[in-house]
Formats: sequence, structure tokens, C-alpha cells
Amino acid sequence: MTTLASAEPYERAATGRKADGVRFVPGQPDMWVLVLFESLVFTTYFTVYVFRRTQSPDLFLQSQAHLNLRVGVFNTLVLLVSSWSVARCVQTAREGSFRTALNNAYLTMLFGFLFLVSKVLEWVTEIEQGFSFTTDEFFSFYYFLTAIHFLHLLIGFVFLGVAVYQIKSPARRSQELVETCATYWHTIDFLWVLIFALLYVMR
Amino acid sequence: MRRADGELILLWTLPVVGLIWLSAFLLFPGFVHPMSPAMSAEEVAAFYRDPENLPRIRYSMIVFNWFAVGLIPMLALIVLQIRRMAHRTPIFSYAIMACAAGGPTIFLMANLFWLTAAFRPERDPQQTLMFNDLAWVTFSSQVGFLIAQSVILALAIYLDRQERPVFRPWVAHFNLLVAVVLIPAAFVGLALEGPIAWDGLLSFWVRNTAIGLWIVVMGVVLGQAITRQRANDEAMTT
Amino acid sequence: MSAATTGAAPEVPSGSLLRKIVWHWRYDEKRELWIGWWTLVVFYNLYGLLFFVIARTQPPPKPSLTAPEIVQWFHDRHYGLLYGYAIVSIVGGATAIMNATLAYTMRRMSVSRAFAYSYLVIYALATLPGMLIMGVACTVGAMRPDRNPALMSWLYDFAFLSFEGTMGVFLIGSLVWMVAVLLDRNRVFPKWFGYLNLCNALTEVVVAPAWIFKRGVFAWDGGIAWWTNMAVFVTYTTVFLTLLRKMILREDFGTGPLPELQSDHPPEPGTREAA
Amino acid sequence: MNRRFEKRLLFVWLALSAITLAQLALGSLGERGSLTPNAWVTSSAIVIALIKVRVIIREFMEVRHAPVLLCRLTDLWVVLTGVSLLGFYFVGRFA
Repeated sequence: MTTLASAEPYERAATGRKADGVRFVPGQPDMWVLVLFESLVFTTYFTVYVFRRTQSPDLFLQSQAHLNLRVGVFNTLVLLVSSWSVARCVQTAREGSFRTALNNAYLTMLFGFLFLVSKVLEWVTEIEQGFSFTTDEFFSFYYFLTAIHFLHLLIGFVFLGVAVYQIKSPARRSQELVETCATYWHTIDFLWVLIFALLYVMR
Repeated sequence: MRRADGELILLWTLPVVGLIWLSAFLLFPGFVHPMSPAMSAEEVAAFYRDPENLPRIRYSMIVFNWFAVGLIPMLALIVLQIRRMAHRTPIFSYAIMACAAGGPTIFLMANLFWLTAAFRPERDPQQTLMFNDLAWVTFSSQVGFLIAQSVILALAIYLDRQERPVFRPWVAHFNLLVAVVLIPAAFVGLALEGPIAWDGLLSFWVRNTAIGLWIVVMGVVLGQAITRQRANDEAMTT
Repeated sequence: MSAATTGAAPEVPSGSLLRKIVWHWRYDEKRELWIGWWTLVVFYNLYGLLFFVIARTQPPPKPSLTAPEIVQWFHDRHYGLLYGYAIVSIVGGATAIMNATLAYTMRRMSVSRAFAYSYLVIYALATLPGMLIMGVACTVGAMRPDRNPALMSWLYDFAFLSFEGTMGVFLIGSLVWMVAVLLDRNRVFPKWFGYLNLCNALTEVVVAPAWIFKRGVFAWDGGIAWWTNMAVFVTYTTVFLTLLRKMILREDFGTGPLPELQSDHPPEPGTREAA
Repeated sequence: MNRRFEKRLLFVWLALSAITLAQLALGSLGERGSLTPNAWVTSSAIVIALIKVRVIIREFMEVRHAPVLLCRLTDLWVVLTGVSLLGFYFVGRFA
């Protein structure tokens, strides 16, 4: 990775790097180490879950029936919107339209926050119905996967904060850092897409 | 004018703390004739229930609790002397600081187990025995930080290559010797009788004498080093 | 830290390992760093040997064992526990010099010394729950095989739960290191190592269910709470040992950015393992 | 606001949302209360999710413009995840 890292100088100009045909790593190459490593860790969680599930399929299905599929879909859509707006934030910042970029970053935060609220409400509903972390194996996995994802999302707000901080002042505006933060945010999004399929849809 | 940095005050707390430790140990009935690990649960419970022993256990351990961390100022002074050595990095002084944070905690933990055992002597004898075991094993076997601080100090002294080193080489040799002498105590779990047992020659007498001697010797050489440093500083300013 | 100039050091002698070590002891400017690095390498190997082979307390046994099974467990590894943890308590203090070396990496960065100090103190604490309490509990359990089974079961839980109790230490410690690496302008470590610290910190959150579950993947011996986390920790440790070695080779004892390693040159003195 | 990327991102987002709604239909197949294990639903759910993941990586994360190494690595992860999830599902259920 060091060769990748040293190939791209850290402070890149905001524009002029997207010449046609020139391939570039979005954001710090270093961030991709986090993305790939953390994704691998999640793959092990998912795999363990799927395997445990096949060992007692009826228990998992019965408990799964208590989840609200529509809420899951809503969550997914909300995160997709936030991903979309952070992608627009990167593009507009690259073009130099920092006002639009900033608005898109705030929009991302808003939808991220919406996801958090909806997740907490969903947890509260489940707990009120008597399904907690220790109820059964399905709910253990449900709370574990959603909570660890929730934590990643909270960390995502730190990254979004960095992006906003960069975009705000003309003195900073490191396009690379904005891209780095966006890369992290998309990672949360695609991990959720998998969690959604595994917890809500699969049988 | 000599700056009032308080180093000498910290140094002179050492004999005071040493004296308090010694009197706490003499007061604790389990040390004068160190308790044997071969005692049965009933004997251990009877030891704690004995109205002669109980107040002495409690009061000695309360005193020990107050002063268990009393060695830390001395270690801080050693850190400052290591900083004066001709090293390229602060690694050795950092390491002694880490030992200072870890070592006294061991004494504190042992102290807590003793006090817990003495808190309800009417407890089931098996439980009293367990707390007593925990206290003695923690106290005797956990020599890691003491060994580390001696070895690190020795290394620091050997690598202090300047005209007038802060400590003489024999201080390093002495520290290595202390480290070696502390090693057998780590094995207290292996024997209920004999020199390795926690009341034995190696694990109790040799070990604790070595620790006491280390405090005395290091106190003296530390005092000399600080005095010399202050004389130097004074000569430089006048 | 007045520099002890060694003058013109003679060539690294070829031949026996002992002579090389003596040479480094006498002339190597970076000997303090190398002492720290070798302590780290030897210690982690020894740690693996002691915990996995001699004491056989890793991979951890089941938390769901009944009291008689726990008595049997202590009985089966009687000498392993007693000798293993005796050695652990002798070498346990080596963590001081290891953490001092790692704290030094933060001292070399362009960040406040507060990072190095925080790291040092946090990990000085970690040794207690991480190794020493576990050692005491296992020693006490093994030394009297006829102890009341209920108390043996308490000692067993105390040992393994205290081992889990390092969560916060590693969580905050890794985050401190992460922030230092990300802010650093001296390029002591690559930025991706900073992010890897975040991965390590997150595993300390994942281990938390081990306090609740007695069986399954979230228990202290489970597929997620133990195996995945151990895999991440081993990766993390291997990575920082490698990067630390590189950092020592690059060290110039200045305060500015560390120079890059000249890979086409013969290895510098100090790389006695490079050849 | 007629920049090329705007249209493309909008299209990608619409596609992803549409697929998500398709998953809603997939998940709603049959009675919620009396679900039975279903290899088809499971395989489709995992494959569709991985397709979405890959679209997010390629489009939103701009990996399609990235050096080949990064494309390969991310694709490798998608394949690895797919193989291990489906593999463990079928091995666990039918072996």
C-alpha cells in the first residue's frame, strides 16, 4: 500500500485531476485499507450468522417474522439517499461549487441522522414487544449486527464533520480528504445493504 | 539561589514510607511468622477469627493501603535521573514510568484481598482460604514489574556513556542481582512447603529482603545523584 | 538526551551472532529502539507460547462448563498453569519497555506529547487485567485442586472475564494512537495504519457480549467474540511490528519528517535480521 | 444543473432504490407469520444485495475510475463474500 500512498501526493489540487482516461484512487489510498479490512471483518460476521442460521432455521424464521420488513426497506432507502448526496458532494466540490457541496454534505448528515432515529425507534419497538439481545440467537445477531453498524455510522459523522470542515474554508478544501470521508460513508451504506438482505429478506 | 523544586522533600519521604511499611509488616500477624500455605481452610479461618489477630490484620493492612503507592515518588525521581543520562531516546524513562504505574497496583490488589478476608471472618472457611490465597499469591508471585524496573534501570545505566555517568556501573550490577533474586518468588504456586512456598526462604525472606535492600540502596545513590546534580547546577549559575 | 557520539564506529563484524550483538550494544546509535523492538517480538512469541501451548488457556475453554468440569479443567493443566503463569509473572514487566517504545513513536510524531503519555499510562494499566489478574486467578485455582468446586468456578470466571476486561484499555489506547498517526506530519507511520487502529478499537466493542453469553458465537470462546477478534489483533500486531521496524530503520533522531528508506542501498546497521 | 455526473448519479440512485423495492416484494412473498426456509429467496436476496454493493462501489465510490488494482480488490471482496455466504448457507442446510 505504501507504493500506492506515495504515488499520489497528499495535497492534490481540487480540480484538473479528472482528465479523461486518467485513473485515480478516490480519496486517500489509506482509507481503502480500512474499507477492505473492515469489510472482510464484516464478511466473517455475516458468514458466521448465515451458518448459525442454517443450524436452527425455524427459530431464526420465527423470530425474523417479528421484524418489520418495511422499516428495513425504509432504512435502506434513507441510507441510499445519504450515499447519493455525499457522492454529489464529492462531485460538486471537485467542480469547485463549494456551496452546493456543503449543502449536500449537510443533506447527508440529515439522512444519516434520520437513519439513526429510525433505527432507535425500531429497537424500542422490538424491545417493547419483548425481544431483546438475549431473547434468542436470531435477536442476538439482529442487535449485534445493527448495533455494530450503528456504531460505524456514528463514526461516519466524525468523517462527515471533517468533510464539512474542509469544504467550509477556502484555506483548506482538500478534495482528497472530502473523497476519503465520502468513501467511508459509502462503506457504511453498502454494509447496510448486506445486513438488510441477511436480516430482513433471506430465509 | 537554589530553586525550590521539592526533589529533596520527595527523597526524604522515602525513609518515612520505609519505616511505615516496616511497622505495618511487623504489625501484620501473618508476616512475623509468615503464614504457611499448608494451613487448612479451618486453620486459616481461625487465624482471621482470632480476636488477637483480627484488629492487627485490619489496622496493618489499612496502613499498608495508605502507603502502598508511597514508592512512586522515588520512581519518579529515578525517571528524572534517567532523563539526565546520555541516551538518544526517552524510552527508558518512559518504561520506568510504566513500571511505576503497574507495580504498586499489585501491592494494592494483594492488600484488598487481605482486607476482604478480614472484613467478614465468619465467612465460610473455604472462602476465607481463597481470599487468603489470592492475597498471598498476588503479593508473592507478581514480581514482574519489580524485575522489569531493575533490568530497565540496569540497561539505562550501562548505556549511559558519558564522562561522569549519573549512576556508577555497580548500581546496574546490583539491580540485575536483585532482579535475579526476585525470580523464584514467581513460582509460589508450585509448592505448599519448602523454599519456593510463599513462606519459604526464597519466596519470602530472600525476596522481601531484596526489595528492602533495593529501596535502601537506591535511596542512597539517588540521594547522592540529586545532591551532585544540584551542586553542578549551582556551580553553573554562580 | 545529550547525544553520545560514538565517533567512527568500526564495521559490523561478520560471524557469530554474539559478536554482532556486542557490536550493536557498543556502537549502534539505535540500540535503545532495537532493545524495545526485540523485546516486543520476543514477548509476543513468548506470550503465544505461554498462553497457547504451556498454560493452554488460549484458545479459551467454554464459559458454559459446570463446576465439576471446571475442577477437572484445572486438574488437567495443573503444571501448565502453574509454570506458565509463573513465567508470565516474571516477564510480564517487559510490557513496560514495549509500551515505552510504542509511546516513543508518538513522541517522534509532530503531535503533542500528551498522546505518548496517554498511551503509556493506558497500556501500563492493561497488563493487570490482561495478564496478571488472570495469572493470579489461574495459579490460585491450580494450587489447591481440592478446593470447593463453587469457588473454583468463581476463579475460572474471574480469570477469563478479567482477560475480557481489557476492552476499554485497548479501545481508548488504539484510538489515541489512531488520532496521533492521522494528525502526524512527520510520516512516522502511514495513514492506513491509523485507520487500522480503528478496526482494532472496534473489535473491543465486539467483545462486549462475552460478558453476557455463556454459549454461542458471542461467548468468550465464540466465533465472533474470540476468533474474529484474535484474527484482527494478530494482523494488527504483525503490522505494527513490521512498521515499527521500518520506522527504526528510518529514524534520524531529528524532529522533522522521517526520511524514506533507501531500499536499493545495503541495509543499515541495525538490521541484523534483514540479511 | 445539467452536468453529466448529476444525471448519472440520479440514475444510479433510482436503480438502487428500485432494486430495494424489488427486495421488499421478494421479502413479502408468502405469509410473514409462517415462513419456511427458501433457498431461492435466500440466494436471490444475497445476489441482489451484492449487485447493489458492487454498484455502490463502482458508481458512488468511483472505483470505475480507479486503478485496476483497486477494482480487482473490491471485486474480489464481493466475490469472496458471495461465495462464503452462499457456500455456508448451502453447506449448512444440505450437508
